[in-house]
Amino acid sequence: MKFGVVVFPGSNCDYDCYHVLKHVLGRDTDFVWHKDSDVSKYDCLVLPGGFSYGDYLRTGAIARFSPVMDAVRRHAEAGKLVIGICNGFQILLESGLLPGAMLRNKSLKFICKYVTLRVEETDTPFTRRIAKGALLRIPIAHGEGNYYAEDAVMESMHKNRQIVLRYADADGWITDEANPNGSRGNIAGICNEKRNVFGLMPHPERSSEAELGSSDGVKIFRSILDVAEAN
Amino acid sequence: MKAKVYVTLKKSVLDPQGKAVQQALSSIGFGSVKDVRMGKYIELDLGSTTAPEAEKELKAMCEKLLANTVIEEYRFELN
Amino acid sequence: MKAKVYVTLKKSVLDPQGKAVQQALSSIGFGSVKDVRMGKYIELDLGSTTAPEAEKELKAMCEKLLANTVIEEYRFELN
Amino acid sequence: MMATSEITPEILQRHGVTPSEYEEIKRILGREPNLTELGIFSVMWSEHCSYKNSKNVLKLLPKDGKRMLVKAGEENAGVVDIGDGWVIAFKIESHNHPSAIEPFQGAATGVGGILRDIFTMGARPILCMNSLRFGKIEESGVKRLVSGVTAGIAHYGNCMGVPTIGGEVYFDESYEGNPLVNAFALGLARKEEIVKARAEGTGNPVFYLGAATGRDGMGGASFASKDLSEDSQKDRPAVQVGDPFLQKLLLEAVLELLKTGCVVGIQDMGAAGLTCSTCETASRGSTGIEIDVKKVPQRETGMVPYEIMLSESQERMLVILKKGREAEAKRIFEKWDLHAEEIGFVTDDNLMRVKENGRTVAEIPAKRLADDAPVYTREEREPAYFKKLQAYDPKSAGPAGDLNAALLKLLDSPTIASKEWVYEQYDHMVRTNTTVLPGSDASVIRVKGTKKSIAISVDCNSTYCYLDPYEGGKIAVAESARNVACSGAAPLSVTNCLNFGNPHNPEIFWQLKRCIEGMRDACLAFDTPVSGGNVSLYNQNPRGAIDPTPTIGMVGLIEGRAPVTSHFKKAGDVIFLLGENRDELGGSEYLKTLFGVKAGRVPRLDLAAAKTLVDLLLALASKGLLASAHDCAEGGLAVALAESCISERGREIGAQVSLTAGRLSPEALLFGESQSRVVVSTDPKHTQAAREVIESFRYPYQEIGTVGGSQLSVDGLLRIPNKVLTHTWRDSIRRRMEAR
Ligand SMILES: Nc1ncnc2c1ncn2[C@@H]1O[C@H](COP(=O)(O)OP(=O)(O)O)[C@@H](O)[C@H]1O
Ligand SMILES: [Mg+2]
Repeated sequence: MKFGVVVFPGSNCDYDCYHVLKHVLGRDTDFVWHKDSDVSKYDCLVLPGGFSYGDYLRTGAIARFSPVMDAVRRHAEAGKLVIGICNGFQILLESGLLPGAMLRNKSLKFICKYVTLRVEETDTPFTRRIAKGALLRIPIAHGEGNYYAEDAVMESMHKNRQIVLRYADADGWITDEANPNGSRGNIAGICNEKRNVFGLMPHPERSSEAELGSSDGVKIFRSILDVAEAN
Repeated sequence: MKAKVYVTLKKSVLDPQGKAVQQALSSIGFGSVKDVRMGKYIELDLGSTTAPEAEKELKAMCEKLLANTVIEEYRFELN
Repeated sequence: MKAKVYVTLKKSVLDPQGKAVQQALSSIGFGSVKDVRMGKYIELDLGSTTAPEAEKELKAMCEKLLANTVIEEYRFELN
Repeated sequence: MMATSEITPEILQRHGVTPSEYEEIKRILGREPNLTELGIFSVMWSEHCSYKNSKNVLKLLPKDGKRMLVKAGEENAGVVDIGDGWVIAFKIESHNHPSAIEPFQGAATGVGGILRDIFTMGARPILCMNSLRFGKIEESGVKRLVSGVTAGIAHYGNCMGVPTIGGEVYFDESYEGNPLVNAFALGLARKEEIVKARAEGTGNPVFYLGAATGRDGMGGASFASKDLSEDSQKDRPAVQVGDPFLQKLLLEAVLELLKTGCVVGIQDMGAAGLTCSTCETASRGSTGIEIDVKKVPQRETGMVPYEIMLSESQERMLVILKKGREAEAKRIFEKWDLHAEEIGFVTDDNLMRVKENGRTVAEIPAKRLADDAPVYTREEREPAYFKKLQAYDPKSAGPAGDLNAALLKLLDSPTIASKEWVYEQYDHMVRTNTTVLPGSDASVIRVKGTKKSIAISVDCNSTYCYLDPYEGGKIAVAESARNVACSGAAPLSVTNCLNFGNPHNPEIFWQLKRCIEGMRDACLAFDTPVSGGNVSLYNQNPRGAIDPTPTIGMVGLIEGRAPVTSHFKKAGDVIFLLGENRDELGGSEYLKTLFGVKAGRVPRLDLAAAKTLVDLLLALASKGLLASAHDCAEGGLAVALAESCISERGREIGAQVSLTAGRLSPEALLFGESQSRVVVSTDPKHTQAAREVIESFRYPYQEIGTVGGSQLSVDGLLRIPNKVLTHTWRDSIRRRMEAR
C-alpha cells in the first residue's frame, strides 16, 4: 500500500498526514508536488488541509487547476482511493470529484475545536473498520466548512448512502447545536457514488495519537490499510 | 478593454454573510434594511481585444474559475 | 428601494487576492488578462424610503460598516 | 555626491531628527545629507529601530547563560540550546499602532513580521502566541478591535500553518484607544542550521525576494516625498496589507534554500524595509553593500529612491548568496513561484551605497548608520500617584456581601473568563504537536523525534506594574515561570515586549526603569536570561499613558515526560495548596471588578520562595505525582479552584474544599492575590509521596480537599454548581461579543 500526499502551494497539513501514514502507521508514503502529473505508483492519494493558493477567490478554486489534478482525476476514475481532508475536501468539491460546494461558516469565523462525528456509512474503504453509528472525537479547523448541495443532490446522496460522517452531540444526536458551521444535514464527510473518493472537513490526522488527546482519527487511516492490504 | 464581473450567491442558497451584515446594520441604527446579499465584484483589465472576443473569454473565465456555478451566478459588463 | 454597493481596495493598496486570481487565469489560458482587482458587491433592500433619504443612509452605512475606509473605497447605485 | 542644501528645519522636524542628531549625521557623512539619506537616517535612528530612549535601561537585563547561543541584540531573534543538537529561536514583538488603525491587517502583519524574524534565522516556526490588551469590552469600538485583531491573527497564522497555541487577553480602561497587540513566535532548528543576517564576501550577489515594493506603511514619513513624486500622495495606505499565502511560500523556499548552503546571509525586511536590511547586514558583516533601486521589483509606478528605501511592504527578504550558486537558488525560487531579483552586491568599503540606474543617490557608512544612533538617558521621577495609591486600604472597600455572587462576578470578568471565543479562531493544532491545548497555565508543544516538549507562557499583570512597577516587573517574570513550571517544564529563557507611554515624561521613564529592574532581579533569580524582545513606547491615548506593560514570554523545557495540565482529573484525587494565603487584596482583580478600584499595595513577591516553588513543581512533576497544577493569579484562590474544576470542556468535575482562614477575612482568603501559590491535585496513592517531596523543600502547604461531585464547595464560604460556574466563565466573552 503506497500513499501519496499531494502538496499544493499553501498546503499546511501535508506533513501531518505524512507523519501519521509514515511514522504512526509505518506505511510507504511520498509527497507529491502539485506540478507532478504522474501518480500511477500510488494506491491512495491524500489531498491535505491548508490554504492552497491562500484560499483566494474561493477555497480550493485555484488549486483544482494544478497539473496534478488531472492525474488525481484519472486515479479516481481508475477506482483507486482519494481522500481529501479539509482544504483537500474543498478542492475535491471545486473539481467536481465530489458533489456540492462550501460556504463560509455560519458564524463567519474560523473554528478550531474538537467535534463529535457520527459514522453513518461503513461500507466505504475509509470507514470499514468502524462500527455504524460509532462516535468519533476529531477536531475541525476551518473557516468554510458549511457544506451545501441542492435538494436533488442531497436526495441522491442520501439514496446512494454517500453521507459518511455527520456532526453529532456527545450522545450521538444530530442536532443544530452540534452543527459547528451550518452544514446542510450536519454533513461532515461524503463519498462519491463509486465510494473510492472521500472528502471530510475534520482532521483525522490530528487525532491519530493518544498523546494529542484522541486517536479516533487513526481508525479512518486503518480502514484504508485494510482495503488495500486485503487485495 | 476593461470588464466588471459580479458574482452573487444563487437565491436558493443561504447567505450567512449577508445575514450577519444585515443584523450588524440593524444594530447600528439601520433597522429598516430588509435584506442584504453579499457578492463579489471583480475588475479585470483584458488588454487589447475586441468586444465579441472579450465576451467569449469572460464567459469562459466565469464558468471555469471566477464563479462556482453550484452556488453562484455571475454577470459581467464590458467597457 | 434597492441599492447596490461596490467596495474596492484603494488603488495603491496591495490586493493579494486579485494577484492570485490573475496568475490562476493566466495558468488556465487567459494570459492576456493584465490586471485583476477583487472587490465586494452588496445588494441591499432598503424597504420603503425616498431617494434622498436612502442616499444619506447608504453613505452612512458604507462609512460605518460596509467599507473599511482605511483601505477601501466605495460607491453605490440606487434603483 | 551632491551636497545640496535641501534640508530645511521643517523637513528635519517632520523626520523627527533633532538638531544635534543632524549635526551627528553631518559629521558621519562629512557633508550635508540629501533627502534620501536623511530619510534613511531618520528611520534607522527612530525609536523603533534604534532603541535610543531605552537602550541604556535595556542593558540592565541579564543576557548571559550557558544555553544562550545567540544573545539579545545580536540577530533577529535570540537562540537557545535545548540539548541533543536542537535549538529554538523565539521573540515577541508589538504591532500596537497599526492594529489601532486597522485591527485586522495590523494584527495580521504583526504575526507575519514576527514569523519572518524566526524563519530568517533558519528555524522553522512551530508555534505562535500573543498578548492582547483592550479597553472595556462592552464598548462597541473595543468590540470592533477585539474581533478585528483576533480575526487578523487567525488569518495570518492559520494560513501559514503555524499553530497559535495560546496567549493572554486583558481588558482595562487604560488601553482604551491604544490596544496592545504583542505577537510571539518560536522556531525550531538543528544547531548547525542557524544562519546569520550578515553580508560577507566581497562581490557576493544580493537578492531581493518576495513581494513587490509599494508605497506601504510610510505613514509618518510620507509628507517628505510629497515634492518628489506626484502620484504618491493619493491613496497612500497608512496600513500594510499582508499576504500570508505569499509568506508561506517564502517560508518554504527560504528553509529549502538554506539547506543547500548557498546562502551567505539573509534578513527579512520589516520596519525600515530595504534600508534596515541592507545596512544591518553590512554592519554585522563589517562590509559594505551596494544596491540599485531600479532593480527592485515595484508594485506602483513612479516610485523614487526615497520611497523604495523606506517602504514597509510586507513579505520581502534580502538574501546574500555565494557567488556562482545563483542558478541553484533560482531553481528553488521558481519552484515556489517566487519573484527574485539580483539588486546589488557586497563591497569592501563599509558603505551602504544606493544607486538609481547607476547614479548614486545615497552613500552612508553602514556601521555608523546601523549601530551609532544616539542614545539618551531620560529623566526619571516617581509619579505623583505612586505613594497615594499604595496607601489605599482594601478594607475600606467594605465586605463582598454574597461570596458566591462575588466569585461569579470575577469568573464573568473578561480578563479572567475563558478565552475560548478567541482561541477557537486560531488553528492551534496544525503540525500535530500541541500536547497541551490553550486553556492551561502554559501551552505545550512536543518536538517530534525527541523526548522533549516546549512549554510557553505569555504574561503580565499591568495593574501591578502601574501600582508598583518594580514588584510588577518581578511578578510578570515570576508568574510566567510559575505557569511554565505548572506544566512540568523547567523555565529556560525569557523574551519581552516593553509597552510603555511617552519616555520623555519622567514619570513614564521611571515606570520603564523600575519594571526593568524588577524583571532583571526575577530573571536572575530564576536563571532565565533575556534572549531578546522589543520596545514599544508612546502608547498613549488622549487621557494619558497605558498602564506599563512589560509582556513576558517565558519558554520552558520538559524532558522525557508528559506535560501536566491545570484541570482536575478524577474524583477522589487529593487537593493541595502550595504556598501561603496572606492579606493581599491590593491591586486585585477583585477590587477592580467589584468596586471599580485600581489601588493598593500589590502582593509582595519573595524571589527565593518563588524559585523554590518552581523547583518543587519540577520535582513533583518528575516523580509523576501531579494529576494537575494550576497557579493562583487574577482572582486568587477561589478563581484558581473554580478553573481547576471547569477549564476542560466536557470534563467538568467538582471539588470539596475546606480552608483554614486564620486571621484572614473571607475576601482576602478567597480573592487575595498572594504570590507563589499553586493548586495541585494528586492521585490518593501518591499523596504521601507528594507530602514528603513538599516537606523536603520546606515549602508551606495545606491539604485542602478532594476532587469530585458536580459543584465547587468551600466549607462555609462557597457552594456553586459546575454548570453555573461553566456557563458564567466559558461564555462571558462570547456573550459580550455577540450582544448588540
Ligand atoms: N525589551 C528588550 N529586551 C531585550 N532585548 C531587546 C528588547 N527590545 C529589543 N531587544 C533586542 O534588540 C534587537 C533589535 O530589535 P528589533 O529592532 O526589534 O529587531 P528587528 O528589527 O529585527 O525586529 C533584537 O535583538 C531584540 O531582541
Ligand atoms: Mg527583524
